[in-house]
Amino acid sequence: MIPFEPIRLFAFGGFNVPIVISLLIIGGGMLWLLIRSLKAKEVDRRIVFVFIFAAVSAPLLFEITFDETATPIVKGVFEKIENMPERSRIVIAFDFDPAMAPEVQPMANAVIRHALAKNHRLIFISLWATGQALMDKTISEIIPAEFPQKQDGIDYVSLGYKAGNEGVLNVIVSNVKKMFPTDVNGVPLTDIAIFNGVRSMKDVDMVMAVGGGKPGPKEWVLFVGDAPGGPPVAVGVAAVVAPQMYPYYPKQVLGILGGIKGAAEYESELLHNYPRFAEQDTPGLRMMGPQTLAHVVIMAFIIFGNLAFFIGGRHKEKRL
Amino acid sequence: MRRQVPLFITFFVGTLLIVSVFIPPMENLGEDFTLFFDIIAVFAFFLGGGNLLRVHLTKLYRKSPDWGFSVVTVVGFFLMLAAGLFKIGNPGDISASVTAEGSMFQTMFNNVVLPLQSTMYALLAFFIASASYRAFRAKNREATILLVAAFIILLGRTPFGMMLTAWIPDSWSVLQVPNLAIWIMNSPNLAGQRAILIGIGLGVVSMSLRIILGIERTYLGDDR
Amino acid sequence: MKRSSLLVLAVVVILFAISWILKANQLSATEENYILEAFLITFAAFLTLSVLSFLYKDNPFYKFAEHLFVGVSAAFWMCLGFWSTLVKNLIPRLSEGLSEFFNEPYMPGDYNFFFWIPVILGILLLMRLSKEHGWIARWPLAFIVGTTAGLNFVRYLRSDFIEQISATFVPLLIEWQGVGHFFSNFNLAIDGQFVMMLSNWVIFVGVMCGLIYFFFSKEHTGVFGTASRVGIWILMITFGASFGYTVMGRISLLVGRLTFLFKDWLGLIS
Amino acid sequence: MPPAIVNFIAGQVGVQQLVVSGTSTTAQTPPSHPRAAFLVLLIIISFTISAIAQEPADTAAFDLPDERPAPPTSVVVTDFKYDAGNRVDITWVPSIDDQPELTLVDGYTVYRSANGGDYKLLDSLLPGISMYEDEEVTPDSVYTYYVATMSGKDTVQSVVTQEIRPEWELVNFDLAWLFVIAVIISGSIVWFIWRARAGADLFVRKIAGLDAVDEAIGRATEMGRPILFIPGILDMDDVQTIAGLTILGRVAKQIADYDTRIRMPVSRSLVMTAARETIKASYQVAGRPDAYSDDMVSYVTDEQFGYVAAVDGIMVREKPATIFLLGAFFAESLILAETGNSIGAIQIAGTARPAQLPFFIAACDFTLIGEELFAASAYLSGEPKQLGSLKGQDVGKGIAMLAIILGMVAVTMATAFEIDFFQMIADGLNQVFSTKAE
Repeated sequence: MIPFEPIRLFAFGGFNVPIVISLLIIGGGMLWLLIRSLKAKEVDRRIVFVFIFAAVSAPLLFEITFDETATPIVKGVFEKIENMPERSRIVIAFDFDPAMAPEVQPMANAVIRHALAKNHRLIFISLWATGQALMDKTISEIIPAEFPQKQDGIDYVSLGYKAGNEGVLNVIVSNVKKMFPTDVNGVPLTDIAIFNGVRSMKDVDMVMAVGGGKPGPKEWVLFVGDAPGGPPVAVGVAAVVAPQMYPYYPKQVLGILGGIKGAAEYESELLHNYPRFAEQDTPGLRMMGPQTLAHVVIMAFIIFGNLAFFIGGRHKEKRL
Repeated sequence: MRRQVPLFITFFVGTLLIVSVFIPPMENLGEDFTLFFDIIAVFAFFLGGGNLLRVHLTKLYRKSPDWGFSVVTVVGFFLMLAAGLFKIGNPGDISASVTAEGSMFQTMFNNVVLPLQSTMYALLAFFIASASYRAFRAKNREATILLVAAFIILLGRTPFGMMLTAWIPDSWSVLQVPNLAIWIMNSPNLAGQRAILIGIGLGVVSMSLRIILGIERTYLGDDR
Repeated sequence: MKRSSLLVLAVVVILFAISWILKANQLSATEENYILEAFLITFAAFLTLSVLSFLYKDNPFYKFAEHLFVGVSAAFWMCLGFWSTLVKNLIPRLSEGLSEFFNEPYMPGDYNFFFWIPVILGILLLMRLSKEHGWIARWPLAFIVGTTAGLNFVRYLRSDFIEQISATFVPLLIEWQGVGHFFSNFNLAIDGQFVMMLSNWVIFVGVMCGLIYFFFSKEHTGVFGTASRVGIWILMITFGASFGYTVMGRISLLVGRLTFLFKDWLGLIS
Repeated sequence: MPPAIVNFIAGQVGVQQLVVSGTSTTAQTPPSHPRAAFLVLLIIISFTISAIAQEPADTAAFDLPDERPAPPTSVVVTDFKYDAGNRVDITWVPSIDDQPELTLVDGYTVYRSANGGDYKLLDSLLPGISMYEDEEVTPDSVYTYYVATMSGKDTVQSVVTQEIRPEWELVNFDLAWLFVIAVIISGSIVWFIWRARAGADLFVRKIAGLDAVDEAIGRATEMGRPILFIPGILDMDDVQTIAGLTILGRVAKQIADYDTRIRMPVSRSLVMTAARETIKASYQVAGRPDAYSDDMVSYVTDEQFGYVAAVDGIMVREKPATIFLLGAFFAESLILAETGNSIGAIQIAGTARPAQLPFFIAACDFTLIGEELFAASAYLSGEPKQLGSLKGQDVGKGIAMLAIILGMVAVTMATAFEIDFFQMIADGLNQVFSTKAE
């Protein structure tokens, strides 16, 4: 386990001057505002703006990232993959398009890395025509470079895209071959080692559905996970869709990776447990940098506002 | 004529559209009327565009303060209008989409409208911060509830939410901040949204009735 | 114009001109129209910064961006309305010759003559320009208001009233195996029986009290007043929660803009 | 005999004939004697019968490359009820070979013939599907259909359905409960309007935001600054815009009375026209038609953020003392409200978009929440008949609460104690308050 670090300073692999300076400026500014608030002085809105600007641009420029602690809803997914016996079969569904990719692609990447590091086997599938290209790209970018010993057909296989939306799920939940007689390269499923003993989706050990539209994670839960004998399903969704998925947790889904925050939590959990990924790009954590700092700034301002308000003798603010 | 005809038109059209929902042969009426609306709205562009030009040309003519900026509006307007109506630089012919990639219309959209649009939109990041600073103060019970709910959700979206409450045992897990945030979104938030929606449903029904029955007619000039 | 503002203007123009040159130089390796491309990116960056400058205060750069935005976007929507509504939907229904001219498939139909109604109403609307007959523009307005009232009456009744009511038919007892079982298994886990039941209680009571808050014709006093109070609290939780939940999305927008500035324009980050 | 079996037998016979010709010496020479011919026929028949008798249990046969799946059976076409005669439903029992364990069936194709013409392919469907909705029909034609099982490039057709002529119905009885609910709610609204007109005394509670309207207009008058009115960013086809304009009607009358300036930039041309009519009429009612000018209302642009940019500009340059934000708002709600707040204006906002209410609550002085926006013009008018409609709305809320209590009790009893009677009530209520028929 990497010991806990609140802020990882790894832009230049070590002590990083610009990060320290920018954080000192922001922190010092906050301190100054705290003292002002304790004197019951109000802050001009432009000062709020400056802090927001700094809080968003500093992490962007200097790659400041914050260590995330996985919340139970994300940890559920991580621990399932971690604790399954080796060589378990995991289905990864790519149900998204390039527009949604910035938010959900990091989740797919993190889960793929984790599963392969754990020596599980992966089955890729897409219900979106636009998903297949993203899937091919992901496979060709991650596997040969990071897991050169993994072989197509033995350790992973891509089934490609199939039209028919949730109808496809309805079929593969009882028979995969009927919908996908071959994999994406035209090899019959009967010749693919992963599918030995896999007749339907009920025979895989887990489904990780990544997406945000329809058909997508919700359909995987309803048509595959909820089918009698269906596999456990975990989902990764865009932030706007996450509230619609919450009602399924924890009864029907193992866990939910919601938006970039969910991706960041998973990445950080991965980094904690697998030092080998320390050099990997972690877009989730990277994109959470500005978010976290901005949220902290906003929360700090809410506290300042209340301090000023109470110390200032609860003066009437409203006109009229 | 001036008062009765409009009231009759409103009554007739409104009733017709409500009844049509229950009459299968008229089920497409709503769609057609929506299209009618769009067509009338295009005619209205003459009034709107004319007004926009009149305002800025008047400023120009009178040399009012900032008249120079009115030149920008007028020039931008005519450039874009010409690009769109004549499909200037469109890779296809007249049948190609007006927003075809590579056309002057789309290039201007991508490089003028789009950056302006997304930057205006991005101003929200600043305003949401200044609004939280000013508005979330525990002035009274209602404001305190608003503040606490917002704060829990905000905290739940940072690593600190989990860090602060990770010690809470699993049998009390609803009290861990991220779980609490989820619970708030799922339960009280949902209840509030529903109550608002049911009220809105009734409000719209009642207002539509008042309009159809001619009781509410301010929009037509309630010139009694 | 004052001398100082002229100076500012000159400095800004020079800075952006330099940026244009540098950008063009950078793009010349990969882009064919690199001078134009560089200009477009530089100009987009200029507009972005002009809008952001409004946060400090109103200034000529913001005014420029605003006026350009208004002019260009007004024409944008007018052209779109012309091509997608008139040319795509109206002309193919009314005139074969014109649809041929615009290369749109002619759509003959028995009821197409109804599509003269919006045309006539549209022309009546333009009568607004006449001083004497301007009152006739109220006819199309009456038509539009009637349409809106009629369409929304049923739409809102269904989706906002009926649907929300049936969604609130929630059981207040979940996995119920008696009082003894309930207390002996009591916990506060998020997937525990108690929390799940609590959720439904909150939804039920919350919707009830929320509705009571909206009652117009009864004084909010006594028990009714208490319920309406609870209703306001529920609404306040709703507003607070939605507010907090939205922050992340708004910050993302700014991240997007700053990424454009730092990456696409200045090339500071990769 | 269904075509399936015919095909099947034909296939088997082919196989048998091959075997016979390979093994029987008699078959090699043409039979010269009728008895010999009879013998050959007998052999063939007996082989065939034995083959058929063995067949059903022999699943290995399914792996043969030329194996053909069974077609769908019981193909039935029915008219869709309560439509304009533009939909029929075709249902079938999937091929017996369409089993989850088997891969023989690739799906189904649906074919249609209109008025006895050629059969045309309508659609290809996934395996396991047993229904197709044909919405491309008219009551003027007669149709027949068949469905085929697909297996590779091979298709096996079902029998052809009976002829059907789609029928249309005058009234959609599926929506009977919607109709009843609409009538009850409209009825109570109209009833209270009528009661109020007859002089019944109706109480209406205070709405804080609306009580402040007077003061807000007065303040602008005192300060000698204009009043800004924003009716949202949607067009006249949104009912919130109309609600905004009805409030404008009341507000403009007071503005005319106070002789204050009103400034109303709008983002839709139609809203501009309607707003001008509204303000003009209000000025007439106030007895000051001469003070009205078309310049009070101006069109900016349909573009959401272009409009916001311009309104923000107007706010900081003209510094209105009072701002009304009443209508349909989206993301711009907070941009407008924060800018308005920064110039120190009194802001009265209202919208029926729940997602934007939090921002108005945070940044404005008064906010009309959802239903209050629609009630506002009735409230401001102070006319009894308008106020009566608010009482009618309360009846609607009463109905909603009653239904929710009943539904809650029925569902609780039915799920926790499994009492059939309550299950029945729950099902009934779900039917009454269903939105299924779209």
